[in-house]
Amino acid sequence: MTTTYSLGAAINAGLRAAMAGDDKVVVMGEDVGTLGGVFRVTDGLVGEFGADRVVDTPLAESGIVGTAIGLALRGYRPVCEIQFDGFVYPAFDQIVSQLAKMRARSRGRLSLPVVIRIPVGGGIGAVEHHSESNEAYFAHTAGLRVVSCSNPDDAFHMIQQAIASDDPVIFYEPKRRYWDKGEVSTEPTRSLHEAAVLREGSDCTLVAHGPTVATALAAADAAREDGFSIGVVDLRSLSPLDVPTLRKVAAESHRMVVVHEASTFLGIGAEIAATVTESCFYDLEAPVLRVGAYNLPYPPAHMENDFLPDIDRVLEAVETSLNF
Amino acid sequence: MTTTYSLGAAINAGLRAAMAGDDKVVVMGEDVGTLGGVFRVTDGLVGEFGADRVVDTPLAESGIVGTAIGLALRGYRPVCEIQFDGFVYPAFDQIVSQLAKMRARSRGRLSLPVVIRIPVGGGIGAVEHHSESNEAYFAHTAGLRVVSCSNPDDAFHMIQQAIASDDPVIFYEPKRRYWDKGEVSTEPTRSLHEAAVLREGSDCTLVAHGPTVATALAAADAAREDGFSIGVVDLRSLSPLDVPTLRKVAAESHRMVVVHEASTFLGIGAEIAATVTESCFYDLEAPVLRVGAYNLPYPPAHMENDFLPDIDRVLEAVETSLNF
Amino acid sequence: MTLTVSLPAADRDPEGGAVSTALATVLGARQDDPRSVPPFQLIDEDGEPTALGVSIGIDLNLAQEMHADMVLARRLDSEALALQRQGELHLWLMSWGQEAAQVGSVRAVRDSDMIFPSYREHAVALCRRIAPADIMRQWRGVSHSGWDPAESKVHINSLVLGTQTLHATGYAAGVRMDRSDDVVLTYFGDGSASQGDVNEALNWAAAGSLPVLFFCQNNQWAISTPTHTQMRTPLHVRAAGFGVTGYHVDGNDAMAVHAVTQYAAEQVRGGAGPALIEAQTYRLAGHSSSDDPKRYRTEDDLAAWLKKDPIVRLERFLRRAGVEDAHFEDLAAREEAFAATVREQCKALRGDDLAAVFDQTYAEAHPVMDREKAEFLGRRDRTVA
Amino acid sequence: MTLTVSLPAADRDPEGGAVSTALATVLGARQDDPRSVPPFQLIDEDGEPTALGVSIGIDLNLAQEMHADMVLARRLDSEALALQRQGELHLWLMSWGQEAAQVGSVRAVRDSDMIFPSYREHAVALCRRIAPADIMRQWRGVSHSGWDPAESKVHINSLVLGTQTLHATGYAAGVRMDRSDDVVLTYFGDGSASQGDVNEALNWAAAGSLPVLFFCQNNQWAISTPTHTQMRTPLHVRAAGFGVTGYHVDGNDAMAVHAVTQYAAEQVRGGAGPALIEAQTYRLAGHSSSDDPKRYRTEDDLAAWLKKDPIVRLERFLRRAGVEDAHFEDLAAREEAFAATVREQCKALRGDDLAAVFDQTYAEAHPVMDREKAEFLGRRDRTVA
Ligand SMILES: Cc1ncc(C[n+]2csc(CCOP(=O)(O)OP(=O)(O)O)c2C)c(N)n1
Ligand SMILES: Cc1ncc(C[n+]2csc(CCOP(=O)(O)OP(=O)(O)O)c2C)c(N)n1
Ligand SMILES: [Mg+2]
Ligand SMILES: [Mg+2]
Repeated sequence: MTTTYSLGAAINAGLRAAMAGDDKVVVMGEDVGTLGGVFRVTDGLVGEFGADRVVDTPLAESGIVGTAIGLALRGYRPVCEIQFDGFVYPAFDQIVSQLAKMRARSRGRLSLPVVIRIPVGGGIGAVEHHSESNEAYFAHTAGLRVVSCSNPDDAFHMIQQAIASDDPVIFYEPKRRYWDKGEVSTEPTRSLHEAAVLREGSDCTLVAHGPTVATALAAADAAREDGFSIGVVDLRSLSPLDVPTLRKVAAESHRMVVVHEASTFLGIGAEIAATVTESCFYDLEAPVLRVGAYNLPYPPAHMENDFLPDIDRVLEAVETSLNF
Repeated sequence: MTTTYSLGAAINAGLRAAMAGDDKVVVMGEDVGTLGGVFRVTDGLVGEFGADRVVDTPLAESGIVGTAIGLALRGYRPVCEIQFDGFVYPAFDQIVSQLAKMRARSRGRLSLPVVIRIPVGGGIGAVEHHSESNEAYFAHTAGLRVVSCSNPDDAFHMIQQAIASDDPVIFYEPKRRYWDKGEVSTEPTRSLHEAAVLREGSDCTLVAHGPTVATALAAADAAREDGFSIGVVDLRSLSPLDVPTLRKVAAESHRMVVVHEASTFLGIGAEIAATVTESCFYDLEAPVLRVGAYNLPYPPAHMENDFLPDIDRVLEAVETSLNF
Repeated sequence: MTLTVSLPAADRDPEGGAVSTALATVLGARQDDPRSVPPFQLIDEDGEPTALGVSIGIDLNLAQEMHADMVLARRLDSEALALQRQGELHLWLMSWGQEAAQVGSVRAVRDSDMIFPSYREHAVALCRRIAPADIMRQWRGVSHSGWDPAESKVHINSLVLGTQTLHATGYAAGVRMDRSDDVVLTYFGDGSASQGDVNEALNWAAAGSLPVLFFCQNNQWAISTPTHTQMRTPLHVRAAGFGVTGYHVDGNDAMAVHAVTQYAAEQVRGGAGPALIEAQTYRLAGHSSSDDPKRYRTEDDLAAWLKKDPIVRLERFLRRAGVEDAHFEDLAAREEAFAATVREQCKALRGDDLAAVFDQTYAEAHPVMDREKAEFLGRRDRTVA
Repeated sequence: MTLTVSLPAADRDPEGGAVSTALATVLGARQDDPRSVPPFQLIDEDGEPTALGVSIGIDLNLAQEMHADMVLARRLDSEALALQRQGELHLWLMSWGQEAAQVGSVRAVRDSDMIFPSYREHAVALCRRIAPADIMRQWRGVSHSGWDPAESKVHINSLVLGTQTLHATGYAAGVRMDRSDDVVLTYFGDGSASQGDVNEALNWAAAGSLPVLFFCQNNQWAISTPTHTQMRTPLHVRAAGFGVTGYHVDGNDAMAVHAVTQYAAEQVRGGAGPALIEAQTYRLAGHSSSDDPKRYRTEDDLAAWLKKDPIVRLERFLRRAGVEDAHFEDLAAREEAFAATVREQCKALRGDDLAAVFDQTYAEAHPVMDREKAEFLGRRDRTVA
């Protein structure tokens, strides 16, 4: 049985299900209550679960994550919303030094089942600090799990899996896909950290996550019209990476192009390129190429189409790869 | 003419020279004045330049970087000390959203010549949060420059070059090498962002920076005894990377192993592997391999020797590379 | 023009120097008192001078000038909102209702005093003669910042809430090292006051006795979150706790804001250490052009505050003081002309090409910038060709 | 044993419940007063009860117990410092001089009240029956944390200054949701008070009226930085500015600390909202075993504070109150036995192997952990072989 939801509504439904299923689940953040969040992802939850479990917090990101840690130590399972990607940095210390490390530093005694939801990426014509892709910071941080959903079905299931996890999870939501609709199944088909092979391809595989999955699919379709068989993998999990799947598609298609919105320099594409090359050296006919944003601070909205990787840039990289 | 200095004393001398040469240079941080810093790197400066220019700040890292930005906007050139690597995160927002982006967001009007000095890395038996290698976070951030010195001569010149730069520079100091002595020349031989080829090698090149340069040199020496010609490159600059030099040594030695103390997952080695493979695909006889710390939070001191990459692990990787 | 209520503050220095001694008597008590006080007011909601207003005196010329500033600022808001609806701006954050707080404060410091704003200070920007085009640039999405801070002495907007208060504090440390008597004025909202940075700044400025004047527009909301969710005590009380002298003012009374700011600025300038002014005001519009305030606030709340509208109040005062229709007619004409300029300037705004950003990110040569700029130009030219 | 000064607080509840009404009269005034007050004292530097001490009454049994706790805590310091010099510990942070602040406060809350410490609270840990081995573990470098917080209700040490205050605040939010009457006690230093996190915590706890008791040991120094570089006003004044009731106590007077903490804790427990206690004390040793305090502080400063030594003071009081030599001889014997235990436990401490960390980093299976653990074990076994 499936239902059609927008991606944002699917997360809302996932949150609702998680809260109904476990009364220790608490949603917290700026304007998540009455307003339902600036993207309405928490819409209606305060009415259903009350202001104790859907908490409009003071305007302080370090406070949000820091108090979430305290709540988790008391036995709760907080789900924090960071209003926009660019506002997670005041909480960086609490995330990398406390949230990520608590389990190891307590010798495995203390688990922190905290989820941090971050609407991520550009493409919505937003002002500065509202369009950033900062997944690499968290993926580089041992002790965290980092996931990125790209469609309503995953959004619905992955948020519940993230909440169910006893580890801290950074949960990325592709804000320019919030309004995209899709079918949502009642049962998840994959575990949280499995990549999804969306298209098989024998000439080259595109690897994407979150907002660029749609870009990769469109590029694959365009290339197919020109007679090329291009695979598409949706990473879904950025930390840990599903290396077996990446290895398998690399071995089959011999060429790989990673597409993401973050800067390429030390972006997740760098790790994928390094890892895949290490394990599939003789299978590759070309180096793993990366298509990302230019290595600039996110520019003003009127330039974002030039800045973000688009189908043309993906196809350009595929062509470079095929010509190697 | 050269003089012998420890690495820490060389930075002290470099700071002194920069302050004497430009009265806009201001040193600031926790305990940098009377105490001379916990590593004594700023020893004696307050006596020479006064408490206005060598400022013991309140205990607040966001405040240190935030006020340094204000000082820079007023025409000063602040050099901030972060007491230990693990305490830079409260300043993360000020660094990545303000310091790094100010020039681009002001359309090139405002430059922020701020240096952030960070004693970095492990190996001194320290407690938690005092041994971290977090260069990848900053190297991934557009708008910053990130450098890492490994010996007294570089330390002396690079700190002055960093202060002279009109861009913000994250300046890493390898704390376990503070006491290592070496000759310091009066004039710099390299610009700030050039890598140094310390050994030429035809079988494989080791690429390191900061504290692991000495490890790489020792490993190269050991391999030489076994008849292998192993090159060593000291990166010196992590952002930007000196790609031409990396390309050249990769083309010459056909094999490369990157060694650093940071976690390998999305560590600087990933970027080097990806970039070098992209540009030297046909020159490589083996994938670029990475030797770093395990992907764990920095463990308790009594385990650090097992945790940190040592000569054996470097040689193991060289062997793997040679056997490819 | 006949000025029936002529209450010039006898010893007011047109340069913004000295302040009325009557004022000093009232406000001087704040220095060492950490307790809450009711907001200072000179003109009440009906436009009548309060007893204090009468005793201190109200400068009618200043009132007229500020009224005009406020009218234009509000017109900028309504034009910009309309432009946003037409798709000419991506976003607009209204200062509607907060004009008195902004105009009253910025006019009370010297033009050479540096300002570190948040993102809603359009009226401040206008008073500092920043062109509407430069104010709208950022919200049209063509640039991240509008103006040249070297000219206007207004730093570019901060969108990461509260960060600017630390910049102001550091700048003030520089001011002191320069042995200058500049004051540094920084604006922030009631919501932003919860951020660590703002509190670090209050503490840092106090510990260093730096010349910072913190100005909080308490507009009762941070998007949908009311002030009482953010804090338990009024902000002027919190400031005093840090050793930052806390003033409390009716932020919808332009004259009161001006008087308090002028007094506080002179104290700060004279070396008394930092001060904070909490101005009680109200965001009459939504948070931004994307916001729907009906989701979280009552009609009653809004209605109560509409009665305190700072422009209506000052106009009433001026009319009672005998300012004649002709003056308001002139102003209405200026307003129309200004509105036309706003529309025109907005539509004419063009941004840089992405190519420029590769040159603007670093001050010195950078190989990644060079390589990627070349790549970008190659792509752009292929697309154009 | 003859108790010549028998001043039991008549209505003191051994469960830590009610407090003396005389005390309530004195301390109750703090609730809404943001002004500075001199530190509360019950026993003066010569060991004489103050007038307040006499009127409120001093519980001699408690005084004796706390004295013993303090003596043992100090002995832990001197043993640990010696062990550090012998290379048995990597680092040690002395609580020397701060024993009264720590013992007095922790003994005034219930054992079920959760504590979020900073890193210098060894005396607190001992009072919560944490074994010396577990206290030293971290400083020997064999582990990042010593004890099981579920048992001791003391969270593991925070070395990133101030972060624990937010954890305490969040934990307190959970306490309230659980409809429990627990109080959450968190310790931090005067230097840490400059951190954004501490101020966010004060504000958050106040705004939410959460049951947090903030306890600042103002030991006058943050490494080499004196308190006046960190702040302009005493911390209990700052707290009041946030709406956190601020108490001020002589931190070297164990009985005063106990009385104030007990009073404040009951207020917090009763729903009055958060409180902060600023205890004036002094770090008689260097910052840590690596520090050389001679570089930054004068002999005079130290000498003045040595006269206020909290243990000396309490011993004087006890002797005046008629506690006889035999008691102190017994205690000395206990101390020696304890010292032997400390040395023994320290030397016996062994840490986990790195292999364990691969299992401790994530709660659930993680492929990188699996792969790297196998790599590590392979290397280790090759080395061993
Ligand atoms: C660090 C940070 N967190 C969150 C946001 C998102 N945000 C933008 S405005 C706003 C509310 C600001 O309230 P206030 O400080 O009272 O200013 P006002 O909008 O009322 O002028 C929020 C939460 C932000 N811009 N920066
Ligand atoms: C965030 C952070 N910055 C810097 C440090 C380094 N450091 C360790 S202790 C200390 C001084 C702490 O002073 P205070 O809070 O007064 O505590 P005390 O040592 O006096 O008990 C500093 C600067 C740290 N541990 N954490
Ligand atoms: Mg507001
Ligand atoms: Mg201290």
